[in-house]
Amino acid sequence: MNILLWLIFIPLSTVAVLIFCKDRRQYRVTSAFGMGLQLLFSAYLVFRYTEERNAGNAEPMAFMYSYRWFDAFNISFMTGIDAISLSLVVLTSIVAFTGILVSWRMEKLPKEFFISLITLAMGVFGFFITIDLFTMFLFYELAVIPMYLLIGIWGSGRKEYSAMKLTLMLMGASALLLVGILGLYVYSSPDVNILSFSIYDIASADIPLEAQRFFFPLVFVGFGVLGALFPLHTWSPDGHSSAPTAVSMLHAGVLMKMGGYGCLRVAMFLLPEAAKEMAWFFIILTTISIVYGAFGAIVQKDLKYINAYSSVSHCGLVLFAMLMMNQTAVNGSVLQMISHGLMTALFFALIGMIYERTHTRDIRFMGGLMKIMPFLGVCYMIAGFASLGLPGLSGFVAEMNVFVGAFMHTDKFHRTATIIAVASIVITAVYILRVVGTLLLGPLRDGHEFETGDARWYERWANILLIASIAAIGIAPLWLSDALIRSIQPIIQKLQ
Amino acid sequence: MEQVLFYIFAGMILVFSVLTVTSRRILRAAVYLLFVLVAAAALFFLMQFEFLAAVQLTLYAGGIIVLIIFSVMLTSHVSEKLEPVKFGKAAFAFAASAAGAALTVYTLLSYPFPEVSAAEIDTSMKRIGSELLGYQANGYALPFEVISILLLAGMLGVIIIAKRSEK
Amino acid sequence: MINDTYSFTVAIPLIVFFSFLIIGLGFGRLKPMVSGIFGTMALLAVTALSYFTAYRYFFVDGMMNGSFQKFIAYDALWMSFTDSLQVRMGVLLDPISVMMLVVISTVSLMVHIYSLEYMKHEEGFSRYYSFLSLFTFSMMGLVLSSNIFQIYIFWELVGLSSYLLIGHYYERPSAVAASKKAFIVTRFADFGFLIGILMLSGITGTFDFLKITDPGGSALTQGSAVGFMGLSVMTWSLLLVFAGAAGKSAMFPLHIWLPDAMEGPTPVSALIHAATMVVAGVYLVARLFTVYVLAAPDALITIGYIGTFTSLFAAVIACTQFDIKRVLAFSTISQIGLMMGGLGVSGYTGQEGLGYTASMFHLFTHAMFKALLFLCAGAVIHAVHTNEMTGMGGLRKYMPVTNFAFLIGCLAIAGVPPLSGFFSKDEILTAALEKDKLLFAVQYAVAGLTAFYMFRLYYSIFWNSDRQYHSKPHESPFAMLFALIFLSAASIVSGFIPFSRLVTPDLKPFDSHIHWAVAIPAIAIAAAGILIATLMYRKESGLPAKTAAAFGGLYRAAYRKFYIDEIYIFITKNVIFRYISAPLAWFDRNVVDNAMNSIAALTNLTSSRIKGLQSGQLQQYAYVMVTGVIIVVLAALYFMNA
Amino acid sequence: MTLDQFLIMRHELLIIIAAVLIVIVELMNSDEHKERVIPFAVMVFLAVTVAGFLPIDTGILFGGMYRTDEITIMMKNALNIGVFIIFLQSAAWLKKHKGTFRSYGAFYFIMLASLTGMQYLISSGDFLMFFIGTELATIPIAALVAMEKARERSGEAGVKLILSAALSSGITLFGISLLYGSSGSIFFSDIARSFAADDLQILALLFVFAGIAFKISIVPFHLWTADVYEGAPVSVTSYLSVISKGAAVFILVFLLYKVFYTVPGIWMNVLYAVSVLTMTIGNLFAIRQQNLKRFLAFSSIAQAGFVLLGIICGTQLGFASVVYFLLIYVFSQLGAFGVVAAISNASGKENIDDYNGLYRTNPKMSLVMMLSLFSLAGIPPVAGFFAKFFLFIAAAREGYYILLLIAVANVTVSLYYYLLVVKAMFINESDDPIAKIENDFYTKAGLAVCTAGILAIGFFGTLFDYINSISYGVK
Amino acid sequence: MIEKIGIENLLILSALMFFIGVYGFLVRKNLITMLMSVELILNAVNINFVAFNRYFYPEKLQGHFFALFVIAVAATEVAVAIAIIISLYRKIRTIDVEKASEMKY
Repeated sequence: MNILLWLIFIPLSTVAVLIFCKDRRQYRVTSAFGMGLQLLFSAYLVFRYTEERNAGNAEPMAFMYSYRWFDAFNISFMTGIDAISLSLVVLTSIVAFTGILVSWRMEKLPKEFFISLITLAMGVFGFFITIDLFTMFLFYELAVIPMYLLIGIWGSGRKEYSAMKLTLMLMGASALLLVGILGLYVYSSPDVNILSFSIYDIASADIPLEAQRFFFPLVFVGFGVLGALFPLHTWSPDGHSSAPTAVSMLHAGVLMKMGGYGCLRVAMFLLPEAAKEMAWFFIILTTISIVYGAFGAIVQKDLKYINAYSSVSHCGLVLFAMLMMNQTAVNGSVLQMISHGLMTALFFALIGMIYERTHTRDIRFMGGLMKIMPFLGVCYMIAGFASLGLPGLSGFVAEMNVFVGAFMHTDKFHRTATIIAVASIVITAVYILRVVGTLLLGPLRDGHEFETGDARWYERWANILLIASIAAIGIAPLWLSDALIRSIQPIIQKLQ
Repeated sequence: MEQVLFYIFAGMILVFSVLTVTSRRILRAAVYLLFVLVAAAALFFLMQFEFLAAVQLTLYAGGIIVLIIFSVMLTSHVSEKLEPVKFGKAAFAFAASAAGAALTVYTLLSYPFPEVSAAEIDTSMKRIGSELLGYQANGYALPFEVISILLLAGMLGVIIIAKRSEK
Repeated sequence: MINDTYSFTVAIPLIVFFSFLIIGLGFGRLKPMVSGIFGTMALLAVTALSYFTAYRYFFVDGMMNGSFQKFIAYDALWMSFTDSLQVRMGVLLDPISVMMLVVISTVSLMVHIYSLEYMKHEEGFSRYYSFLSLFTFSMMGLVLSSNIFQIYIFWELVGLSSYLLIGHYYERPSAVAASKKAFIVTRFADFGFLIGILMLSGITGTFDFLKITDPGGSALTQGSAVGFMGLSVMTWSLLLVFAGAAGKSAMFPLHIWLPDAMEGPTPVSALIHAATMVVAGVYLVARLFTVYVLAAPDALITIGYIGTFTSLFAAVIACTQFDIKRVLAFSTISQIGLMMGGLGVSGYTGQEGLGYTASMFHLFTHAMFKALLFLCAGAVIHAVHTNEMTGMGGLRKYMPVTNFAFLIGCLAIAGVPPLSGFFSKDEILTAALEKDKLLFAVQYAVAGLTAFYMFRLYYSIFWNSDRQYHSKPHESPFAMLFALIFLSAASIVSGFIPFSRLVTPDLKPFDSHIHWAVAIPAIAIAAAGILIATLMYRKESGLPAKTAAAFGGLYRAAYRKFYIDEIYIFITKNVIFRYISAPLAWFDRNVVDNAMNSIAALTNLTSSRIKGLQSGQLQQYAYVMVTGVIIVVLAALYFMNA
Repeated sequence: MTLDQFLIMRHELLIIIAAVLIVIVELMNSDEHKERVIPFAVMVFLAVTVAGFLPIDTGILFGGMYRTDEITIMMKNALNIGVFIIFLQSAAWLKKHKGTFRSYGAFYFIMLASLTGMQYLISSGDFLMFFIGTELATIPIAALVAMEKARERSGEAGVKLILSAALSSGITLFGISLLYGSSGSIFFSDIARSFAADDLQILALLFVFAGIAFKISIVPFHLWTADVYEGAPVSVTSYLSVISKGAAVFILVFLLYKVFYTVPGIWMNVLYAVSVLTMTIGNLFAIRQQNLKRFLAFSSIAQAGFVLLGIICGTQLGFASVVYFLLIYVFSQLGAFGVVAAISNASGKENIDDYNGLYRTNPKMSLVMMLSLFSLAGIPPVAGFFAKFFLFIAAAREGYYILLLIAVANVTVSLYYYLLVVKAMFINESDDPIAKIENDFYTKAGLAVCTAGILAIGFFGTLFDYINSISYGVK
Repeated sequence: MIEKIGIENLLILSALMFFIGVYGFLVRKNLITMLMSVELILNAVNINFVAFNRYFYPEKLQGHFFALFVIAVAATEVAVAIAIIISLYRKIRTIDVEKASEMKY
């Protein structure tokens, strides 16, 4: 069996085992075991990948695997990874594992919860390892749909509304995407008999500019919605705020990255001419996204909303960087995906833990939590610092790559956009410190209403795992960035 | 002579058709329909389809109309007059039908039909019988059999509907 | 130039970093005092190393062919943006970085020792020490940076540790607010700094200081083209870099965070907000001085003006404040303004570089005496439990050593010979006189004001009449006094260091002498300031109130710090919160989001509008069917056939 | 005529034999034991279904009136499977309505007769068989629709069905008569040969199309659908929505591809327009439904709109996608109807609101329902995703991007209402949820077959490849 | 006859009859009269079949047989329809088509 298929097989068998589990203990142990295994496996995959590269494998994708699926359409199930997808796979497995940990005490329908959660994760894994658009699309939708149930059943607040909105907007986006993908398929070869969904087949095809102009917006917007592209981001605040903790983590941490990844791997890579031509429009949108999300976050009162808007801003940066179309910026874009994935997962995990103890997410009703839950407080601060781009944590590395890359364009338009984007670091500082200041610091408020008790062991480990990853990237970014650059090069070459 | 007969029958068909769909007394409408059917049968005769004409008379005029009349008697009083049709509804329906008719007639008339064939037609019972049971080309054994299933199924259907259910 | 013999210097930041990690990750399980001692020991080692480095650099092998060399003592690739734009983690040794090593390690060590007593009874003692270590690490990293990006990285870390330390008393809302303000204001400045870095690296194609500041290199000649609004790209980028420096060094109008930062523990104020971090801006300008002076003199003179104005502005405010730490804070701002002013009037070669040398000199001496003053203030506050000078008086009887140390600090800052401040200030004034009379005049006035407000402070605390104290104030314990004494000594002697032989812009030593033509008037005005202060504050009198009344509006404005804070609050609270963010959030919820929802609503509406189609009437169904056929036929025959 | 030739007609013959056998068995049993007919019918029909898969010759019988080829047989097998599932699902209903039925045999016979009609319809080689097949498929079913005499709606539905069916067959017949007049034959092959695209012939073609469109419930010929589906007993509704629709789609493709292939421009344009209308209107109405049968009716109308996408292509792939879609549609729609039927039988509840909290009481049925709905909505990994995707690929290959955009927008809308049902079952809480339902073996088996189909079919690429290899395009 | 009477006459006759039937179907409120209109429609079709057969294609009897089967089917249809109508009548005591509209929207 191809090594990559394990990434799907492990979650799949976890789900299978879960179906036969009997009680809550078994559910969570099985899930944690499965996802833990997945985490170990992806670490092993990193090792194997490095080995492969060091051995001189210069193919764009390693561990290619192809299974002929539908002859009539020339559809194959193709997998392969490069550093970009591999790092996102690792990210996913970290977030999924921690997601299981923070859901340790899930009371309501635990079996269904874990099954849905792992199915979602499976969709994401599948998405990242496939290199044909058909399977990619399949996994994309597979990842989005469990979201509906996860938010609808286990969510809070206006969960039904949010779940429906989220699902419809994402599926609507995927509908656009579908048309785009089909267009790519049709233009993948001049010979109608060998049309192909394979990304590399399409990449070598010569798609006429008119067609690119039509399909690029479809694909880019299709993925962009998932990447919270302004003004189609509104599912994100509602969705995140209503979702249960683990789901917010997976969603903001991983699912939204699928958008960015898709924009890069599909929209930009396969439709380079149109990308170059239309970049200006999307640069404007993403620049707005960045600043808009940050400003939006300033006045929010609900912790999750703050974080959701912050995600809009940060994910805007991902797309923004990508559209700068040079190696540094794109590298920054990928780094930002990983970094944002980790830190937003950490944020949501912490918010969930705090909510569990204080029964509110409204920062106006909280204060001085550092006193009663120092561990969580410190973690929250670290997450905040990562988010506002403090050196030593991953956010900084990513942002700097983005800004340096973006600044390489010397014309006024790009410069202006970049400067506006850079300004977001200030606004980010404002809202992060506002939250930290009101929530954690200051005098303890209404302490008697809060359940005391700092993090439990599984919560500790979840946080530590995430923080360690964030710090690892922040302190020693070179190995990751080097590996990424090698994989980014083919994409950049198309865009030059 | 044939011309005259044709126009008489054609006129009958049209007039009674109109009466069928406009008469406010339902029983009369049924009788008008009978006239239409009979006139149609007459046209079949004129075109030398005696067998078909006979079937038309027995099955349609004899069977169906009787069925209809019975059901009319079952569901309404003989003296009952239907409410007049609402004008709007009638106008819309008329417009649609007239448009359809105009369209069809116009299209029909503009179509270059082939020359009328001079060949005599053989509608002898023998031919009809053998073709009805033939299973090669020009044989109608298959539809004949299938229609028997239809009749059987229809009959069963009518039975289960008409039967009173057990208490 | 790579010099492996200095590679041990990389240990200087690393030692403190590990000290931070060990204390910080000690998971609060370390006994507080263990953390403190451990941190202090680490610092001791670092100080020793720093002194050793300074000794070797300045007196053994730093000088070659008549000029000091820039050594790259350590170098590691950290991140590479492109093949040429690489961020390296390195150690750059040149006169100013070595000098800064000495300053930082000295003051930091003193503060560590001092805090062992001062913070003894506080909660979060371990946390305090770990953050002190973090700060020292960041500051060391900052000064040793071999490239501008590295500086930026540590710049941010310094900001972080400042944030953490200001907010040490995190349960106190004012401390939280102050720390937030400090971070955000400096962050705002860093925004400019970052853009500046990006532009500068864009022009020069490198981050590397050695390449950027090489006077013969190509980097300097790039970017002189007129870029935007009449200024060259280079000027713009350097002005933006200065914006970052101005933020950290609390130049007008970004100074507002510094007085508030006094919410932190007093030793922290001494370390960060007087001696080290706040001069990082000066250091940054000095670090890029070659570029400023050779490629963008406009920018440099701007710096001079801003610095000098700030120094006057802050000095005026300092005269009116009553919180002793605030007075010191404004005094710090004022002195840093002087340093900036000194840089602004400096040239590059030989004697022309006097401003630069003087500025660095002043930085050095100021670090000593301002740290001293703060620590003294800390001792006083420790003794009387208040910050307000109205709550103090007559303390000389209770705290003789502190009194003495404070007096030394005051004399030093007032520029009374032969204390250190005199020498450094004199050089700045000399340089200004040569370059720009206006700047000189202002700086001269500042010298007088400085003497006045410092002695106002001194007299209010130690003389004047006794107050009602809750408990009898007593002299500080030994650890604290040790720091005071050490720093007093440093304040006295450091003026005799021959700076012009060690720290010069072009790295070639030159001779400088005291210009009595400048020095005598300066001493005179300082004496005048002291005299006035003595008259007004030595004994309790109505004089201060009368004077205040005489100045009227000016006094009130100065007392309210010229309403700069109010303006900021207006901008943040009203403009950003009320007129940008809140409407934006509203817009998002009600316009953008509603647009999405209204698509759904529209669909539903359409759905209910057309429900009449499905009326349940068989004949209507038939009608639709028939017309449907007719329409389809018509369309097919007459519209599609073409 | 030899036995071999007869074997070509194996599907129809077996069904008729089965029908007769069932009636005989019923007659042999007394009234008290009439449930015994049910297992017998199921077994016999299972045998018939299985026999349908045995290798078989293809060819032409009765001088061209009857013809088969591989894809026709494929379709017949699909229909057989569908009816088999319906038999399973109707068992509970039959038992419950023991009083209504003097004889179960009649029910089975009518159902099977109608199925025979469908099979003759899709095997027809001339318009006569086409016509008789259609009528055989419809008229007896109308009787079944009106069968639940206790319910007024049942009668109303029956009336609506048979009268509008009569009108539509009248229109079709008129078209056929004109085709006959202009081409001189009622045989498809002859008509195809002499079809000259004159106005009259196009008019005739469209009249015929209207009749088939009525069966598929394409807008604007769809209006009867919802009322009839709602009024009819659930088993009959599922029959109408799956089997009769499937057969009609198939014969439509056949007619367009094999008979009227000379004028693709005309019917493609017409189909384009009605496809847009069908998808949109079906969806817009589905949104507002409360009754599940009605809801599924409109959803099935929208599905028909998607099917047209494949037909418009006029390619082999298009045809293959259509057949594949129909095959999967059989399982998905019957899965949904199976649950509706089971719940309706047990509790009489058919409204979406009644399903609130269903998952707590009947998790398995809720899951089946959810999977079926997801399959209808086209969500991976269930089979419906593949079906819909392939239709879209086929359309994209012919360059219908605008139509595709409309279609995908409709998919999104459709997802909304499918999710409403999912929401009711899984998310909404209810004070009075439907009590736990103990299903009999037949229902369980029926649902299991559907679920297996929904889950598995999509993954077997060979199946689609096989269908593709036996399909054909306009050329 | 075929020599004297043009086929157009028959075709127009049948077309008119067809649409009269359609009109009847659309306006008659009584279900049974609607059924009668259907009979008109079917008869119109039959006339078409027969006429075409007689005029153009007398060699084969396709039209004739078609008409024959149409009659047979029509008979079944009427039988079933009437059964349904009567069964509905039993429940709602009317055969007014506009009353049979409980299901809508």
